[in-house]
Amino acid sequence: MRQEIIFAGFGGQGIMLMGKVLAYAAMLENKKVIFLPSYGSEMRGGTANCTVIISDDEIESPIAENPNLLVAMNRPSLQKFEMNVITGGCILINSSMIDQHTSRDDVIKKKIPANTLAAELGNEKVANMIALGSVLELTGCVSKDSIILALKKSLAPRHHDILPLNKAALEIGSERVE
Amino acid sequence: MRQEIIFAGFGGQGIMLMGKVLAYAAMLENKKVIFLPSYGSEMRGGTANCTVIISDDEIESPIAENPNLLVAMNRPSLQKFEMNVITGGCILINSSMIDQHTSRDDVIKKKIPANTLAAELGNEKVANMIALGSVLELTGCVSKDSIILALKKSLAPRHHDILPLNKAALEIGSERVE
Amino acid sequence: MKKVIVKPKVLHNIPWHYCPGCTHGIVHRLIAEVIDEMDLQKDAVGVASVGCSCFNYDYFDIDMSAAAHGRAPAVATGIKRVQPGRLVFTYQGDGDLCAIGTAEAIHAAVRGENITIIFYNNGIYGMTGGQMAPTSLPDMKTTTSPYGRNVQETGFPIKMTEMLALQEGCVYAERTKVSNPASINKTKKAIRKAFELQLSRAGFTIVEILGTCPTNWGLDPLQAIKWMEEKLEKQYPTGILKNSKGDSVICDKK
Amino acid sequence: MKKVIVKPKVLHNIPWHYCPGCTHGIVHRLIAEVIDEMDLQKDAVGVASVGCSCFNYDYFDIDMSAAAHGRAPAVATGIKRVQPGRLVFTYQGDGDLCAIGTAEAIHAAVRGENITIIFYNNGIYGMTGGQMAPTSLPDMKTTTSPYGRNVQETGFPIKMTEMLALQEGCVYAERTKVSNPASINKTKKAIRKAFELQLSRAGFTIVEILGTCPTNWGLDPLQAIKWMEEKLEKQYPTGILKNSKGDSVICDKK
Amino acid sequence: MEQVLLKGSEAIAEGAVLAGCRFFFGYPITPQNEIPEYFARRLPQVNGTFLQAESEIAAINMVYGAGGTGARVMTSSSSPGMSLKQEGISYLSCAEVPCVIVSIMRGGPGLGAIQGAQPDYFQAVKGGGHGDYKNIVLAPSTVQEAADLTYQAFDLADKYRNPVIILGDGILAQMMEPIVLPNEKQDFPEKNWALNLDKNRPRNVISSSYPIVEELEKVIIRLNQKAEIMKGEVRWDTLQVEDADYIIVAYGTSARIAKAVVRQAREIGIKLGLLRPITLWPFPYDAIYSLVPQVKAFFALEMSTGQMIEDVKIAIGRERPVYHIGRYGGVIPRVNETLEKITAVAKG
Amino acid sequence: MEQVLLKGSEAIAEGAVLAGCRFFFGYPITPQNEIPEYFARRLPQVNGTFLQAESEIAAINMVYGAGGTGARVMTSSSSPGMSLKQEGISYLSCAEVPCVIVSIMRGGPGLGAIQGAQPDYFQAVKGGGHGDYKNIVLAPSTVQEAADLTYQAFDLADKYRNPVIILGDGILAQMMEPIVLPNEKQDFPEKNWALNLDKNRPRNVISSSYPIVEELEKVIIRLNQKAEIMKGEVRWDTLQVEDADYIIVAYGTSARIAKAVVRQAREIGIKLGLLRPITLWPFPYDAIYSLVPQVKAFFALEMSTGQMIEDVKIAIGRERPVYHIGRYGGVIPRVNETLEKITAVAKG
Amino acid sequence: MTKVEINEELCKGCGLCINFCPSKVLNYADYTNNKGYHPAKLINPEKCTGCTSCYLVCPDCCFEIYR
Amino acid sequence: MTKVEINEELCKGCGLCINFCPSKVLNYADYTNNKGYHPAKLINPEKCTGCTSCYLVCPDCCFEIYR
Ligand SMILES: Cc1ncc(C[n+]2csc(CCOP(=O)(O)OP(=O)(O)O)c2C)c(N)n1
Ligand SMILES: Cc1ncc(C[n+]2csc(CCOP(=O)(O)OP(=O)(O)O)c2C)c(N)n1
Ligand code: SF4
Ligand code: SF4
Ligand code: SF4
Ligand code: SF4
Ligand code: SF4
Ligand code: SF4
Ligand SMILES: [Mg+2]
Ligand SMILES: [Mg+2]
Repeated sequence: MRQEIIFAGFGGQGIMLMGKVLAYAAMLENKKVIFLPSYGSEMRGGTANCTVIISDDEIESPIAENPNLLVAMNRPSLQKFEMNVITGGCILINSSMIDQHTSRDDVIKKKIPANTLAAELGNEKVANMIALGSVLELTGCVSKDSIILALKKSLAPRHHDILPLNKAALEIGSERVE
Repeated sequence: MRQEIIFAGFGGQGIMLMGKVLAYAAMLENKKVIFLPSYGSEMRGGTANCTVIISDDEIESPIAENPNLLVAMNRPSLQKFEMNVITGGCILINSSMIDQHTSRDDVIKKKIPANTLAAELGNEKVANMIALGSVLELTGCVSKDSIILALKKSLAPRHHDILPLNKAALEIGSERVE
Repeated sequence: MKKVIVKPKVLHNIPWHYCPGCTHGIVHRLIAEVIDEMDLQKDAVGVASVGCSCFNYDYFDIDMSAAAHGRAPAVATGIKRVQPGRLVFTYQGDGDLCAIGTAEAIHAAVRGENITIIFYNNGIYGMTGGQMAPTSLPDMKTTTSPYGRNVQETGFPIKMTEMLALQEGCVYAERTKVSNPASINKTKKAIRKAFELQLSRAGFTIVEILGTCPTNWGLDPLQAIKWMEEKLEKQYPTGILKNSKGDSVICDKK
Repeated sequence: MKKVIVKPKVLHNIPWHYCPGCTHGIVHRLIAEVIDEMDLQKDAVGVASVGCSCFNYDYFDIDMSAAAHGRAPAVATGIKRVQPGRLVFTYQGDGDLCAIGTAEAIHAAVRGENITIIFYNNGIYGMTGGQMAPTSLPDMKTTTSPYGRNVQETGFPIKMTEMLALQEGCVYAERTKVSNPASINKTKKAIRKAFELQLSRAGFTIVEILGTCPTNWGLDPLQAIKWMEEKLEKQYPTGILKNSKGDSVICDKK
Repeated sequence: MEQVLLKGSEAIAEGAVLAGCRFFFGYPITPQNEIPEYFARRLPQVNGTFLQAESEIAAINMVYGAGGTGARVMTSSSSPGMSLKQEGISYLSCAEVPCVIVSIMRGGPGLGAIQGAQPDYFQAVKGGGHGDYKNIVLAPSTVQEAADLTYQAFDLADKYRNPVIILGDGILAQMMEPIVLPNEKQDFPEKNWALNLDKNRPRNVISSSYPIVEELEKVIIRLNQKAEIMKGEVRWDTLQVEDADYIIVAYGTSARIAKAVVRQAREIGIKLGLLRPITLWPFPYDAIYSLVPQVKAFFALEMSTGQMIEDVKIAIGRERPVYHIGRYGGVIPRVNETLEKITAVAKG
Repeated sequence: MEQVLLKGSEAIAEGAVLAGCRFFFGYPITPQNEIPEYFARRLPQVNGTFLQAESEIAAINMVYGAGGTGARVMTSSSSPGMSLKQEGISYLSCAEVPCVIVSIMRGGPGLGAIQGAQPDYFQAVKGGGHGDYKNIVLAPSTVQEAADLTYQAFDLADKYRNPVIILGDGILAQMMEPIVLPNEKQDFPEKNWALNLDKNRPRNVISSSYPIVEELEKVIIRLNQKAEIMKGEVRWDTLQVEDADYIIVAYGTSARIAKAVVRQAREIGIKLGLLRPITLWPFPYDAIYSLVPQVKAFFALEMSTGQMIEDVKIAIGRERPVYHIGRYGGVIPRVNETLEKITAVAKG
Repeated sequence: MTKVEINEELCKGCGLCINFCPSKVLNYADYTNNKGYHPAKLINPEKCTGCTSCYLVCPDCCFEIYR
Repeated sequence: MTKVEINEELCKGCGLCINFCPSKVLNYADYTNNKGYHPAKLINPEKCTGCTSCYLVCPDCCFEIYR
């Protein structure tokens, strides 16, 4: 099994965190994993993206050459990356921020109104965890528990009070993706 | 014909000038010639030396590997360079500044009391030209006229009044070398 | 209706890559306005430096040269020596000018090089992600001073413009800020003054402009403006530091 | 009979390579005397720079590090950060310190680095054969200003020690000369003061010492001493420029 | 053996800390800022010193000062910054000051682009500085190796009293992988050549100045002899070379892509193997040459227009063709485009 | 055709002035101080500008500024100073700013010694700076050639919009020989890419910054294609190669010594020839390779521990042995010791 | 009479103009532009005095003012 | 009573000590040392006051003074 996922959006949406937490969870499950962020002047003006590759076998090239999932958290990200997804792959759209969908018809199209649902949960910041919940649902690449454990291990104990919220977000994300 | 000459002394004795004027004169006689000064921190503390190679044929290596004449203008110079002269070569000593002679017995030993004679001429500064006169006498590598012409060409016209003195120095040098 | 105020002519009509609320853009516009007003579009050469503003050669519609990090004053010197009649200015951040470029700036001032440095001081390395600059404030947290700038270990903020003003070759040094309409107008006047002195071949001129970096300060644009006025300006009081072709000379204020 | 004055213990007993009458030797001896008197032979590390004094690592019988041209303050910083208890000083010429080494010196001062710079100012590049330095006097003829230093083209002499003194991290800056027994004694006191402040971890200290370069000034040793007092000192007035752990602070003398 | 998820930069920094490195001097530059930033957080915790210098030049000269005292010390930078350090590196090599220098390559020349690339091979391996000198150059290709090789680099540096360079690229520095960290080093060599305040020895001098040419020549000969001994540290890795008709030579990130290419080539029946130099200096000339008899052609896969390929050519002579494959300026070679180029040669 | 007696440094400077160079930015360093000193005297006489910069780094960046306006401009330095210029040289190459850079090698590494040596071949030829770039490198071996090649260097620089490096050593710079100077150049190319105040064209930009990697890659490919064209400028000289059993490859001062060795070798019956690269980049690979059939062994005579020899190896492959002969750190190889080493090989 | 135009696509929603408009003419739009920012918008155009403060403080040169 | 000793081999004949000796104790020797310099020499040792000026100004550390 091999998953190549692109997370893309703008700075402040917690794009890097989505990727890192997923990678951490994959490590906890003893999978091979690579996380590669975009960086530098690309980040001025607010775009941010990263890729995660999860595999049972050695990951050779660190570049996601055949991403099977794009998580587009805002409009420019969709435009930038939609053509990269392999035929038969999937594009997950944050429908709170993006009103159209991809023009590609050789991919599976999925939607999650991440910001709306996050607002409903009382904290727009967890939109990323909602989208991540959808990712888990769509790919099954790691378990929700691993994600929670990853969050727990990467957060200082004084921040552990936000874990329940994140757990809820993950669950909503996996339930409400369509 | 090929001459490899080392001029050595301390700064202020006009060592570089001896070499340069000789090289210039050789050029005026359409000979092949190379002038190579020592330079840099060697010159702190006052030592100075240079080599001139004059030849009818192309001069390949710019290094005087087989100097046939050493002009030692002070004691440390003699000590530094006496072993470099080829067998059968010549060592010319400024006997005003050096009270011993070389210990080598496979070279021709010559003396000129350059400073004393220069003082007699009324200007200690021309000691170098006196020694150069001896060099011409010993090697015949260029003519005195060429040296005078070289001096003339390399001095600004307003300094041409010193030419007669230099000419006299050259002559004394060639006459009095022993 | 008459166009009263529009984008200056010497600015290309493309969006800028700066973060929301970053005041680099204001300073760019001011420079452009002055060049427009002095009708110098064909006579000006800008020297871009390395920092967030490093792509500004794309923004100004004038001859531009993009210098290596810190070396803009040397590049400007090379240009000015060939074309002494042109307006030559550098645009440099505090990292560029006060760290790696210290020597080049100081020696341009020492030589009285007829160039103008526009010095954008936001007390941090913006471009590279918020590292400490020599201009960072005491106790300021940055990515390379995560426990706050420790003055015992890293010293006090550098007095850069003061050092430049100290040199005889520097004829004009003013520190301004771009935190509100009034200070923005004042900054424009300072830039114009520096350019005029340069064209009269008076010597080296510098305008230090306090600006923001909301992104790396971790503040929103308005908070950043406030922080600039409350904290940055306290360390770096605005005013004329030198005006040897004019009158007042305020040097070390301490 | 008692030995009253002999060559200091921390000087190796070998002849120096300096030209006749060059005052580098005097300054070396003074440093050595202070180290002797403060009993710091095993605690001192000297950092040699590049200039005529570049071989002085052979002369001092203490740990020495030979730095690249201009970088002695950075090298000293590296040493001091590992061994904060040691006396770390650099010995730098005006070319080394005020030209290529400008940034390293200024930032050592900005950081308040606990090191001492002994700055030998002879207004010229001695080692390389008499080129113009940033410290060369207006109209001074050197091999690279053969028609005299043109202030229009090359600017006025740099105010280096003044710039260093301007930084908060600099606690002590004095300019002295070595032109006669009295000024030589005064210089020694300044060196001692700087070393003491360093050991008390007060911050950055510098002693600028006006010295001669008879060879490249084209003067005999005595004329050189005179020229130093008449010309060099006029441009670079001796005195305390900063003593923030003491009292008087004279900064920009203009 | 707990796994941790680290960026290449962080792995380098933590590897250094575990190897006893307590002093870091650097200047920010993308894509390696996470190295100084890591040290800025970490070193104060272990009583070490992180100091951001005013420039790369100041940083490398601080390394010279600190390394001269015998301390384990490191600096890091990226392409333009590495160019500025060249004078200092030449001094460090000549004065035999052990230290570790991390060069994270990005797209060049000039200001270039900040994405990962490999165009500074010549600079690191041949010596961008002046004079004859050799530094060991280690080229990690995974985050694990980034930690391990940095950890070992300090021992190598001390063993030979020589700078050691870690040559990586932006991809290596930025990517995260799970790794196992080495143990904290406890024993360190004595350094009686250092300015280390040992009151019982005569004073020491750290210098690279030899005004008398005959003395300098002796030093150079000695350094050259040391280089001959350092050649014993040569290291490389191979993948399916045993039966290979074709060999890719690649290091660092390129070697990872090459691995995928090897796998895919095998799938389509091309017997491709990989030789991955781990030390770029010393370069595994002999290992490469030993493959000549069995191999039809070599490929040098580099994220540069052709630098390491010169060493491959020196290794194999003109006996076999060597083809350069590369992408430049921060563009990463794709597995399939690389495979296509190899297929074109293999299928004639 | 009047002869003048000039130092190599002076010949370089006067060659530049006659080629229309009116701007010089430099910083003193032995053994090339006579270059800036000559310009300091000479340029004011021809309305040019000599400026002593505060450092080598400032100097190379002033060259970048002045060269960007289209002016003919030069800088010069020696080993440690050249190391400091590497970042700037990388920028100049990438931004395609024509200029002439003189590197007078001395004994290194480190502060080393100031006598002539050749250990900066790699730096000049392979690129001590970061990124993929190529500069033409000319290696004069006589004072006459120092003037001529510098004179031509300005045309080459303009022709290709590329820096050109003159690589000499302390011996070349310091020695005087009689030479004939070229004529003062009158016609100069138009430069419509420059910041040259032509009010009828759109504005120009001089930059080496390409944040989008695909754009940078295109630039690198274009620079690489330009490099392929520049390879047409390859130049070399030969002496008695026609019937040679052995060949010395040597450049600059070493080549002069090699000439004497060839003559003396012939006297004792060894058929030795000399191939002297005049351009070190492009290197005369083909010319050297073409000698392989007739030649038993090659010698690389260098005043370094072996740098150019790598290019000789690339040229000839493993088909013939290549022996390194050298002296280091400012010691000049002697004719007879060189001959002895060659004789030892030739006589088996 | 004054007319103020805002180039919404250049706007990054920083809010500086909104803050510095002395007449409270400006506020955020409730929609986002192509970049995803809520651009500034004239909510009380009639109150505008043409003081140019908005133009002066806007870092992205979004304003044009006509009189 | 003071004794001044001069290390003639270190002396470079710069004349500074001669100039700064307030009691005119010193002058050049008429011979040269091994380097070729005329070293400083005590010509009036009895006039010496032991003021140490010579020691202070000598750049080459040629002096030792005993009392
Ligand atoms: C030689 C070199 N060193 C380091 C860098 C990395 N670098 C790019 S921008 C920058 C600092 C920018 O800070 P500043 O000048 O304050 O500008 P700002 O981004 O804050 O406007 C640095 C260190 C570089 N490009 N080149
Ligand atoms: C990088 C570098 N640039 C230039 C030089 C050449 N250099 C050696 S000493 C020196 C100047 C010395 O002048 P100063 O510091 O004033 O010392 P002084 O000799 O006058 O005592 C220079 C430029 C060098 N060694 N290294
Ligand atoms: S990082 Fe800071 S300085 Fe750079 S554009 Fe963003 S806000 Fe402005
Ligand atoms: S050149 Fe000048 S500074 Fe150097 S030793 Fe001689 S007199 Fe002293
Ligand atoms: S011109 Fe003045 S009043 Fe009108 S919108 Fe702008 S800031 Fe407000
Ligand atoms: S100041 Fe400019 S960028 Fe900021 S909100 Fe107003 S119009 Fe938009
Ligand atoms: S001690 Fe004083 S009096 Fe005696 S010789 Fe020296 S200077 Fe003269
Ligand atoms: S001061 Fe010293 S070197 Fe000079 S003459 Fe006197 S003893 Fe000799
Ligand atoms: Mg900044
Ligand atoms: Mg000096």
